[in-house]
Amino acid sequence: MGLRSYVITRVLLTIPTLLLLLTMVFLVMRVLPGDPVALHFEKRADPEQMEQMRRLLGMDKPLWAQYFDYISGLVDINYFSAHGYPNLGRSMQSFEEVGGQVFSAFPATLELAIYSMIIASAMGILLGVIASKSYNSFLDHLIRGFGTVTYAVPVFFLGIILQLIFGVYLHWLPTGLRINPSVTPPPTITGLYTVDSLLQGNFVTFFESLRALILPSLTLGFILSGIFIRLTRTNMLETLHLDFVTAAKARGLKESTVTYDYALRNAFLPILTMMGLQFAMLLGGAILTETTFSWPGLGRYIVQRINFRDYTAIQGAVVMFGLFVALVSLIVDILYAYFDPRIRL
Amino acid sequence: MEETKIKRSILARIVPGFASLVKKGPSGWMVIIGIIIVLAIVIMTGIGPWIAPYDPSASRVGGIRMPPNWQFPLGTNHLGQDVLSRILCGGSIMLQVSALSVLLCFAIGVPLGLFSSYVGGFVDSAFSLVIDAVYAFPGLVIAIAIAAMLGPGVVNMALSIAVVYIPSYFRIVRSQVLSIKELTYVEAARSVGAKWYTILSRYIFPNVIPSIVVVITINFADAILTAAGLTFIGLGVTYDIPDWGWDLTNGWKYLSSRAWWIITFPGLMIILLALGFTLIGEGLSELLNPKLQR
Amino acid sequence: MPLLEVDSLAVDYRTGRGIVHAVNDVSFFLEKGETLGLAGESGSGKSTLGLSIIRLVPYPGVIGKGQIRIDGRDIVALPEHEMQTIRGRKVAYVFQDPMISLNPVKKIGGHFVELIRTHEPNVSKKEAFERGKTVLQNLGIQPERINDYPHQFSGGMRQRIMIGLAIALNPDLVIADEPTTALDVIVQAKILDLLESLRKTYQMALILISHDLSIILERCDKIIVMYAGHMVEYADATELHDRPAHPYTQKLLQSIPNVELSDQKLTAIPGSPPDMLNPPNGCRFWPRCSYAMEICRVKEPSLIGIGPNHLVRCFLYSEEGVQSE
Amino acid sequence: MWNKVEVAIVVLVLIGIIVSSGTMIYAFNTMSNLSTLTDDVTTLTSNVANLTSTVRDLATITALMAQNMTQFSKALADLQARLASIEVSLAAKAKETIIVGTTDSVELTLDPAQAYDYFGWCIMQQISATLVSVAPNSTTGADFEPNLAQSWNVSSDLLTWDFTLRQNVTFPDGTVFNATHVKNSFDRAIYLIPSIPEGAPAGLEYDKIINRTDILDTYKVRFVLNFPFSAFLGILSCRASAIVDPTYAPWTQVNYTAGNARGSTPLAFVGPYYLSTWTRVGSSDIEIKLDANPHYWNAASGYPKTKHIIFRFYTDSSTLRLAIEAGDIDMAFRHISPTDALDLNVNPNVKVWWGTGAFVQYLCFQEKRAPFNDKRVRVAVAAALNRSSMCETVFLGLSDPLYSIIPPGMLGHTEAFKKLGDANYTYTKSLLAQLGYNETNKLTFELWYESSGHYPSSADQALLYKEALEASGVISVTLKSATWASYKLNRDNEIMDAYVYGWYPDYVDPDDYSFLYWASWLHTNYQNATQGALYDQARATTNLTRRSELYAQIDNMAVEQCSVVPLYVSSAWAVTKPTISGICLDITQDMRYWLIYISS
Repeated sequence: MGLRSYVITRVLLTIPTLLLLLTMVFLVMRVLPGDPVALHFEKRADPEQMEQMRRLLGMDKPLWAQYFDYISGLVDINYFSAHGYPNLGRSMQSFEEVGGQVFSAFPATLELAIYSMIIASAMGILLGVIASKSYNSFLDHLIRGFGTVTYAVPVFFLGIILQLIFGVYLHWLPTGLRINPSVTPPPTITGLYTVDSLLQGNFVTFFESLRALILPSLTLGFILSGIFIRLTRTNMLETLHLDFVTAAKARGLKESTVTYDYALRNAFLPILTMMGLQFAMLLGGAILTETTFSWPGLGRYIVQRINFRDYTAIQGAVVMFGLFVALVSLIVDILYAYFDPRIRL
Repeated sequence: MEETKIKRSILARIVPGFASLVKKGPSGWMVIIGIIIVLAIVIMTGIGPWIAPYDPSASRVGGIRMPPNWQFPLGTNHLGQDVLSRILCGGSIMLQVSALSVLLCFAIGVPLGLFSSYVGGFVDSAFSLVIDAVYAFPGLVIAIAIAAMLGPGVVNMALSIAVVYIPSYFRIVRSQVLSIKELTYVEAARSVGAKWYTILSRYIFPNVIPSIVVVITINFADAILTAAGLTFIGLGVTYDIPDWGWDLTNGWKYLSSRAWWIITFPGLMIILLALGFTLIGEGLSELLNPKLQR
Repeated sequence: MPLLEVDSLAVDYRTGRGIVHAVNDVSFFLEKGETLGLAGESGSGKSTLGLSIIRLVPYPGVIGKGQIRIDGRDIVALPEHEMQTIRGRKVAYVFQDPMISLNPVKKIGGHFVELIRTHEPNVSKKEAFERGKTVLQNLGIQPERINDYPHQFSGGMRQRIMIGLAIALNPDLVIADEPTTALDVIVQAKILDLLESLRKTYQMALILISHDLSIILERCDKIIVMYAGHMVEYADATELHDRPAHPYTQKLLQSIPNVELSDQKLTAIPGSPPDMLNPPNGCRFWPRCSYAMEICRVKEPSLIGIGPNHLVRCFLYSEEGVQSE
Repeated sequence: MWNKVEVAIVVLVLIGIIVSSGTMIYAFNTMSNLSTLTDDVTTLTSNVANLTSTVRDLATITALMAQNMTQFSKALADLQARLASIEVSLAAKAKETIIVGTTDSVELTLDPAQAYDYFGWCIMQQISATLVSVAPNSTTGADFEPNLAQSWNVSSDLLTWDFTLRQNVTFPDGTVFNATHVKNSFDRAIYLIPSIPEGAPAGLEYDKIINRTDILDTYKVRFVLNFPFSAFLGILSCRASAIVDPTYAPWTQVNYTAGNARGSTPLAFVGPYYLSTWTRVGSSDIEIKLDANPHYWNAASGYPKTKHIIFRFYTDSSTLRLAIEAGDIDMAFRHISPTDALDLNVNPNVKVWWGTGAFVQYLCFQEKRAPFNDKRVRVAVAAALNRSSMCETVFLGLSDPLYSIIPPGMLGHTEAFKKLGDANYTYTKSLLAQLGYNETNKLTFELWYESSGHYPSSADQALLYKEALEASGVISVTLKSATWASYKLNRDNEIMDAYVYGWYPDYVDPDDYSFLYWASWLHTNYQNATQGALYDQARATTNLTRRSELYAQIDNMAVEQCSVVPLYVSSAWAVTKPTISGICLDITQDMRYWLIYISS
């Protein structure tokens, strides 16, 4: 079976998973204490108005009907093409389109996630390879120790410490926001400041947004790098001791060829899968990092909505996270198939 | 005979005396250090209230935001509370939450995994589909969402964390069982008409324990970090109980006024505790996975 | 000058629990086009010996002492990059398990191109590719399959490919480490015949490592029998077959089923090979030896000649042994 | 100097963790197997070899560098030149722009018919205009100055209010402002009340107060009220009374299905500024930019003084403080924490402006059930409070103990609650003793606080209250918390024994405070007809002495009843660069950005 058919089946397989995910989110959000609608009417709890609002939020219907609305709203293509975002219902606090808010907040999170993922994987894989090559030497143990510690550090604590050092004491880097306040942010094209500023050709904005990115993405990257180090190291050690590596050496191939083209390329596949899984964890960490660095992303949105008990908004944001993770894992699996010929059987 | 042999091997793997751990080399040492750290912190928290120099939640025992000095070795916080005393007593919440969540996960995840994978067939695939969906999801996001719904409190935090970690138990148990249940001695037991619960409890479960132990320790570490995270975004327990998570969160506000001691020490305690469990987990997983024992 | 000279070689594994002398005081030489057989139970150090010739003893093994001369040049102290030019070009190695000896994410062609161009940089990709094809043809594999991935071949096929890779640059020496153990019996013979023919056509020397003495007897000129890291007997094939001197060798021969003698009784060797971490004092074989004498327990026998290039490490043939009788 | 020490410590701590754990594991390895040492040596030697080779490469590279150096220097030179020119132009720009950092965010909308949050009103004040407004630096908040109305007079019965409007004021699109706009604005607000129950006009009960609005003439308008209302000018001066242009602020309900509940229409106003940019991400502000309105009626006298105001939004006060400290922003207003304010006060690079506060917090008791259905229990608890220590510890003295729901400086402010005293434990004990509470049988109840930062350091406050109450020895308090929305829900469900609440004035008048004692939406289940009557009397007279007497009486009753116990009144402060002038922090709590300018 060729790559194409594999991709197709994989995509088809994603659908039930997604459906499950959405259902779970829905249920979690619906089995809550307290009548959300009552919240809205602070001073004049007029039952007739509350009824009207229930109707408008579609909360007067039975649960199954609400569920149906929720799913059908999500897959409503016309709505999507009309608004540019899926129908995630309305905020209970402001009655704004949750879809719009979530989509406007998402790029910030995405940018953060991408950069930290780059840092984490680059650091992790590099250190992992070094550790495995100098197996059981001091360097190896040092790197492993580092990996273990990163796993035990609360992401926001690291963030705060970095703020303290580089922001408060050294004044090298900004301690918050996506861009220096004295600079006007670039026009929204992709929503990723670094990309937009480049598209706009404005290097001042580019560097400013990059500067602002350093600390948050480093924070997240560090925390994740540990897992990559461990994974790369173990896999490298396993592959490095596989026969085909020895065989390659026996054929007189160069050290570098053996390490990277043979060992790493084979060790890379599990690492790739891990990347996919880690993206989920990364997004979780992003919530805390965003709070630490005043980063106006989806995580901050959730936290803020929580204070308003804005269930629909939280639900929307969570769904957004879910969809994104599903997408990433899909891509990862396809890449996997692309890199590993055996899968395509 | 088979069975007894297994039993022995498990005993040899799970509760090895420190001596045998030492023999196991670096990974053994990691486990030992981990255990020591964790025990130390547990004991410290246990006797904290008696050895604390000041009432941890009494305000103005010293000046406000006093840097470390002889009277207050770790300084005082924004309410003039003694940081050292709060460190000594502040571990209880973390420990309670993580322990409770681990308990929940174990109580739900393991039986579910055993059952589903033993029964197999449609039930199994259905369960695994659901579990995988949860597993693939950003854990902290779920935890936060649920915690937000349930409101503050130790039990609620534990619950929200548990939901996130049940899948990892389920998965590990399942994978183990699937490999074990085809083994000859299980077949044999089945053939001589052993009841399914006998097989599960006497033949399969013992073999799953080692990997579960690893998951437990990792789960402990994660639970601690998650609890800290939840507290950080304001979903923690109420304020009058000393808690590292809270101190860390509060200290953050006074970062800008260079009061580094308010956050640093509770932060380090959390790291230490999590590190303890991580060390145990990593050590054990290496001991149980001889592929890395070169 | 002989192609390969191994001179009182010792290889140690420095493990966490102590030092293992996997190969101990082994010396032999090999002329161009000769075939040498290394026989012995698993763990007798024959693979280690093989690997040490291309200096790929796995971690934590190190060449303790002794020399390995290829064309008179000692390779033990050779810098790594020079070693790389020897491996594959001068000395090729065929591994035991073909299933895991090829890079699973690389096409067969890739393997050939890579190999050829590493050693002959001025060869173009295309040229190398073509050469790969011809090699495959000689091995009886249809050349167009050069674009397939390893996992698409059967075990026997893969072993052929491994051999192909080994002889692609027609080296002077091929070391085949249990080349057929992982394969089923019919294929075994085929592979060995292939090896034989190739060896003849390309005038290569061959070191055949196997636990199966019968294979070695029928395919090798010289034979080294190893036990617990020691070389216990060294002789020509016929000599060894007709006059096995060392008790261990005798036991090995008795354990080979022989089609002619219908009423032959097969005897297994009692006991099991020693724990290499703390081997017995004296002769390493005495615990399992039926002729064991007092001296065997205390003193380590040395190699003694008992005929034209026939060496044996046993007190039965030395004065001391006789005296102690 | 001593900062460096701290840096050192923090860095060391961090490095410490990593290195120590690394070495730890390493040490144990060497113990368990010594052979690794030999490995290290070998790797080391090989590394040295590599090093030498790299050094050689470096040498060659440096040689090449030297060759290119000349080109580099030239390029650098003109680059610097360009940068310099940019800086010059920027500097020129800077003088007419002020960047303000804040932790606030517009909650929802800038429509006067709906907006009811501090920052929404703050922005509206910059872009809109009302008939009258409170004079800057007013101490009582009761002295009004003409804005869109030039003059006014009120009938003796306080029921009809006539206003003569300012002429040739134009809306941004050129429409000329006249009486119809005024009538339209108020009629619209009242019309929209039922559909926007959370809106300000609803909260301020415009529909109950205003009977009708009449146009007497193009530039004359009359309000007829339902009952005599002395504080009506206060109402008119608040943002909910901003005059809007019907073409941009239609009567169509801000309806829940049409999508955009914000309904903000920046062009509808005639204030000193335009709203030129308003970006929101999620539902919080990212950037707000105000440009001077050239058609502003007071533009002749040089207002607004600064062309552009740009707002930047921070999530937490410490980040904001760091920003102003680093000079990223010109001004930080709202939610610089007391700690930071005091720190910055001694920092020569910034200037802290201190002002009077009108934000009050108070303790509510749930009187539906025991224990607080008994007046004596409430009084006992009130007497045990220790306001001053709380203010000292939590607000570092930047807020003042409050002994009347009406903040000091305002008409009718008293010290009534001083009667009960602070930490007056003897009194508390004796009172509770009557009810059978003592050291063994303590009075126990739940004290609730808001935990999502809606009120300043509410957790710390709660902790201090608990401490003070329990110091009496006869009270035991359990702290409970909820995030803002849940807190409100709990309040409406009346499940909280005692809870801390806060109040921001809509308009600066005792009339907007005194009713808190029995406000129905606080759900304390406390009613008192007499107090209500006194309150209405106070509304019905303009005689200030009479009014203050009445409010004093209300206070005195409140002390006996303790339905709601005032806790503290905050003070306000803003932090700016030293070059900024014209900050006015008076009792109205309004920041009037059109008065602010950069002095060279």
